[in-house]
Amino acid sequence: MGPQHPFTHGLWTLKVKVDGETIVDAEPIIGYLHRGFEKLCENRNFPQIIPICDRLCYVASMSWDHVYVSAVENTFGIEVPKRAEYIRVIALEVQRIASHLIWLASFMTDLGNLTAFLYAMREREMFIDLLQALCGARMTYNYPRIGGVSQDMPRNFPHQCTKTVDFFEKRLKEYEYLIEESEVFRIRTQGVGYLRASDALNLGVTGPALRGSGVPVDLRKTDPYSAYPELDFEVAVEKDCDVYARYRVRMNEMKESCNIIRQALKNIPAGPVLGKAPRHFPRGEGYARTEDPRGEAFFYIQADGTDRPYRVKIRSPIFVTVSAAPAILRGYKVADVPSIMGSLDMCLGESDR
Amino acid sequence: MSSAAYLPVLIFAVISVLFVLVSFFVSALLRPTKREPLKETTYECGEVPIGDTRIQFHFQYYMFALIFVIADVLTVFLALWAFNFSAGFTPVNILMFVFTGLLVAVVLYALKKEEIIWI
Amino acid sequence: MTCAWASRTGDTLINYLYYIPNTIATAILSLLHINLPQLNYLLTWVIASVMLIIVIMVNVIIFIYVERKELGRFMDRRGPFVVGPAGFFQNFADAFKFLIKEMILPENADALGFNSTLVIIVASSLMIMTVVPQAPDFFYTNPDLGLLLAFAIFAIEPFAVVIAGWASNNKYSLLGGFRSTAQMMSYEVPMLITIISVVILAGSFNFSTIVNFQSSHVWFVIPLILGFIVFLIAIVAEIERIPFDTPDAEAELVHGWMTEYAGIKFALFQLTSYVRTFAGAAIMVLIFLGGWTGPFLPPIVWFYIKVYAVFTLFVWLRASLPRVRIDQVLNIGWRSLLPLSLFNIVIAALLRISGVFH
Amino acid sequence: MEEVITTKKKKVGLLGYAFKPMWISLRTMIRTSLAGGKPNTLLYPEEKLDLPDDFRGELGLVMDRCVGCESCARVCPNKCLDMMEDDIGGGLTKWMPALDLAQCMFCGLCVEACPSTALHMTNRYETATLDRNDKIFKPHEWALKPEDAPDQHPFPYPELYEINCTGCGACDRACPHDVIDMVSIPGTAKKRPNGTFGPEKKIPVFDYELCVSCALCVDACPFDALDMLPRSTTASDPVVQIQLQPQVQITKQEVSV
Amino acid sequence: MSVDLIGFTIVAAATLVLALMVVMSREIVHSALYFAGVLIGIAILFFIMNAVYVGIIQILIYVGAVVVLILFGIMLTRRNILLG
Amino acid sequence: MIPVTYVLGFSALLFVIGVFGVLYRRNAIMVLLSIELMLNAANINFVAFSNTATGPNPAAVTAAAANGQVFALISIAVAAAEIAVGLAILLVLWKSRDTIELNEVATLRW
Repeated sequence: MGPQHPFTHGLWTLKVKVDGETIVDAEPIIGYLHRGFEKLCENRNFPQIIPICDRLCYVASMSWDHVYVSAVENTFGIEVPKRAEYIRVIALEVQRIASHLIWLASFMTDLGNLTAFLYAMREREMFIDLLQALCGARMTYNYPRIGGVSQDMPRNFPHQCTKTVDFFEKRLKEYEYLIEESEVFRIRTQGVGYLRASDALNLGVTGPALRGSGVPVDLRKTDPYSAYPELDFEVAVEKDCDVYARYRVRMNEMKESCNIIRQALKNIPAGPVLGKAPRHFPRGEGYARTEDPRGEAFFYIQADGTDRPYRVKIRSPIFVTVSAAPAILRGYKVADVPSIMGSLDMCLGESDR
Repeated sequence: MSSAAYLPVLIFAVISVLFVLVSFFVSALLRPTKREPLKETTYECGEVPIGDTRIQFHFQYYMFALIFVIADVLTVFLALWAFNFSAGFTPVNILMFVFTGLLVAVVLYALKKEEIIWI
Repeated sequence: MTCAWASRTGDTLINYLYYIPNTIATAILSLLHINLPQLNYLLTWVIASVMLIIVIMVNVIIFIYVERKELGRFMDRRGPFVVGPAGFFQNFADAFKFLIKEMILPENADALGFNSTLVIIVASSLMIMTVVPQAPDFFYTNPDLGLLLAFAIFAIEPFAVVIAGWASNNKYSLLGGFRSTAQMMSYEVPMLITIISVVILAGSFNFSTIVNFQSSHVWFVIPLILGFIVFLIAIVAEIERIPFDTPDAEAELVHGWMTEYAGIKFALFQLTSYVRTFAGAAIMVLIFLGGWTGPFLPPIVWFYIKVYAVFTLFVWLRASLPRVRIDQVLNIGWRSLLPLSLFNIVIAALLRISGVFH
Repeated sequence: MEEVITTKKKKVGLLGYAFKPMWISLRTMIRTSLAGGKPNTLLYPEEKLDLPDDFRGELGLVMDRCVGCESCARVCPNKCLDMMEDDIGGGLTKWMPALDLAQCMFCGLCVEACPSTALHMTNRYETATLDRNDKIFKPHEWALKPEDAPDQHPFPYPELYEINCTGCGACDRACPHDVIDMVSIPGTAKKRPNGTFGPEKKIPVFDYELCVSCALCVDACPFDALDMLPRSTTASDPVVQIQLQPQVQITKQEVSV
Repeated sequence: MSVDLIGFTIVAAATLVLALMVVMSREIVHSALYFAGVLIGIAILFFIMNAVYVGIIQILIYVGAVVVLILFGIMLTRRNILLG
Repeated sequence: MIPVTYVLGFSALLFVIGVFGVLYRRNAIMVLLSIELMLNAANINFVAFSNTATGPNPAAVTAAAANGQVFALISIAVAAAEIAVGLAILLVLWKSRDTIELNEVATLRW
């Protein structure tokens, strides 16, 4: 199943060795989208890297901006205003919902239900509108800045946001009716794509795939960053280890995200949104890790005293998750490939870099 | 049973084959033809086709055909029975009921036993 | 037991699909001063065939349009709306685009298998409609064994699909062909057994007789609700629509056995699938939903109303359900539908024996 | 073949087989077509999205406001802005940025960097052309009328964090327009053990009438003692003597926009 | 010669030619394809000889099932099913 | 009405072709196909004779026709079963010997 296959969201190849219709072995081949991101960063100064981080993952740009910015802040010890942290959390959660929605859309298309695809895209549009109101762009946000965010939220944003979230929770119930209440969906997902918790940990799988295997690891809880320690939320964990569990994890996460957004909007303090960023960066190295919609994103920066990073290293969650694909796929049918790989939420921009 | 009513079907078959050929011909008049070796490669998702296409299929598929043949022959006799159905508990009907019941039992047993080999 | 829907079913009406061609043929032959009954017969049926093909094509185009629009509404969007009034001519534009697309014969493909199967599939699918009457005054031919013949023609396609998949020299095509055939075969058996239950009640394989029987008694959907459900699932699987479109599941096998077909060939295959849909819906209407019977309106209008209602049901299913996996498809076919259809036969026979239907 | 582990399946209820999904899609259909509703589609060429004011679309340049400071060209990650001489009408020429929109990634950094709000992102987003060269603009080709651009906010001017300043004079050397003079502060000279006085501490003093807000001094400062802050140009006294206001501690609250 | 006979002759001749091609064809899948043609031809002959039910069953069982069975057999017992 | 001799001639020719195929082709599946041809030739004979049954009593004619056709039906069913079993044997042969060329499996015991 090559780069131009209808089910590959992005460019990648899955070489599948089959016996009849049963998969004997699978080998994901990535790298079609390699843009030399880490090298690209070495030729740009620190603020200029932010818009490139948007391009790491085109469905979760905000979280990649955020992980980069917080890596820089950790490296140089820059303080971020409280209000900026809250706005970042709101933006991240809105982004998480949007990303999960696009996952839902593509996943349901893989399973053959175009209706759910269009419904999910319709709702994603609302969240994209939110982000657009926040930062002026629909996909490549370039919103966080080193030491804060680029601009305060618009005056009617909290109202708009609350309205959207309330509406979305209603729609989420509709999704559950449409998708998981049908027997067809159940038999396609339950008991398929079994990933043991031990396997998942050994392979380094993170994010919803890991939580779907019953391991309650969520960096928002276990290694809190930004304004998350001050917010009250739960980590969605399912114990079934199959595709259905991963689906449930994402649905519950969307609900939790709605909660977080509401709380953050309620608790948001007044104040500035952009702290003082230094124009000159000292020598140093640092990292940040955050909970991307897809797993654990990690950004390492080594600065050598100039205005550009000396070395940048990215750990993309999908890169690791894709490597786990053969272990999950083995023994299942060819027809299970879309549902299993779809449940991993591929995003090739970040894994190929 | 007279075959007179079936002859138009044959005529229609000829006409429909002609219809396909005519649409081919019209398309041949309209479409461009530029032959390129790259264009004619087998579609394998944009990759160069790999492997020597030595796919030997699993035995499972054969089972479907096998069961299908049996079931198809069954329907022939069922159809005959249905065509000349007479009401009442005639021996034919009882026989057919027994036959159907046995068949259900056999099919269910076979399906249960052969669970492993389904694709 | 007489039914409320009984009206306007009679065999005394003129069959327009024979009468008009016959008039034309007679006129042509009299103009040419030829007095040859065989030639008249041949010409009549040739013209009738062309007429039937046109009827089918018009229906298929409306089907595609209706499907696009309805699917759009189900999905909270608009269907085509640019070309023509409310996008009606979009299909024509698509057809014309397919017509001027280049055709490709892939390397190492088997030309004979590649092309002849196309002809077989398209022609056999078109042929189904010849034995399916649309109204007492509008049918091509109405033989005694019409129902059985329709299913016999339905059964021609599977072997051609395997050969088409094999001839394309493509792994996806081959897998798709195998799947398609396995699926069609699996669902043909419950379907045949279900129609046998209908025949037990109606006592004939003739569509007209079945419809008349229903109009004088009751629609078979009521006594044979089980059979109706079985038949609905089986026909959806047989015509390979979602949720049973595993043979051309684009997420797994790119377009199943049609992967390598391009241009007009692909268009013909798409058209074929809609022709089969039309035939399936028509057969379903005729044997379960009382055919063309209905009050006030002419029979053919009733027939088409019912056909489009059934088609809407198909579209609705497509809009609501995801795709079933191939082994699950086959499991449903063999494990659930086959026993259910056999049970249905027992119900039908008991109904007939107990004298409710006579 | 590896053994496939399957978990126990949870069945949905009797209604679940197909009816609930079908009910949802039917409801959508009724909502969109029958009950006076409309589908969610945006009929694109006729209707358009209503965009927020700060939508980041195509770039536009207000030529009157441009001061030729090259801030945008320096901050652009993709180097799509390039400075060139272009005439602004009346036989006059001016040093202004040219734009290669084909390389632009709409990040908006240049707009933020522009001290004179000459750069502005419009709401135009239909940027497709058939020829790549159509999207390479000379300054006057991507010019924007001033009334299309939002109001001009006060120019930012360099301000001094006095604590950080060491008086090294790097800003003075970097300034292209002679804005900065290094001024000694009387009385700050340290007394050496031999009785003589060392050099007095110097701090930069800005002549804001000459300043074009190019921020080169800020970039040049090795100790982060300078920052660009918005400031009214209509101040009565154009030359601000920093030493007269020794308590200028710019807090973060004032930074916020 | 009646029309029946003309029809019979044409169909019979075509069937015989197809049958010969079944036997002579180098490509075994082509043989199966021609075999389907032979079966349809024989079904038409049944129709001509007023044996309608047998003709329909011929199509239903032979073309619908047996040919598919043979094709599956061919596909399953070949080293290289795609390249001849 | 088609003269029965014509039909018989046709079926004889078909049968000959089948025999020729059995003798000529060494592929086991081709042999099976040829046997199917021969069975069909026999079927045609049944139907042809049933078609020619004439007599004063129409019921008798129908019965005679039905006789022939029922024979044909049984023959079709048997043929279907036969080819299913035959192919199953071939598949087992393929699994154990990796060939279905009849020349190569000439030994009776292995």
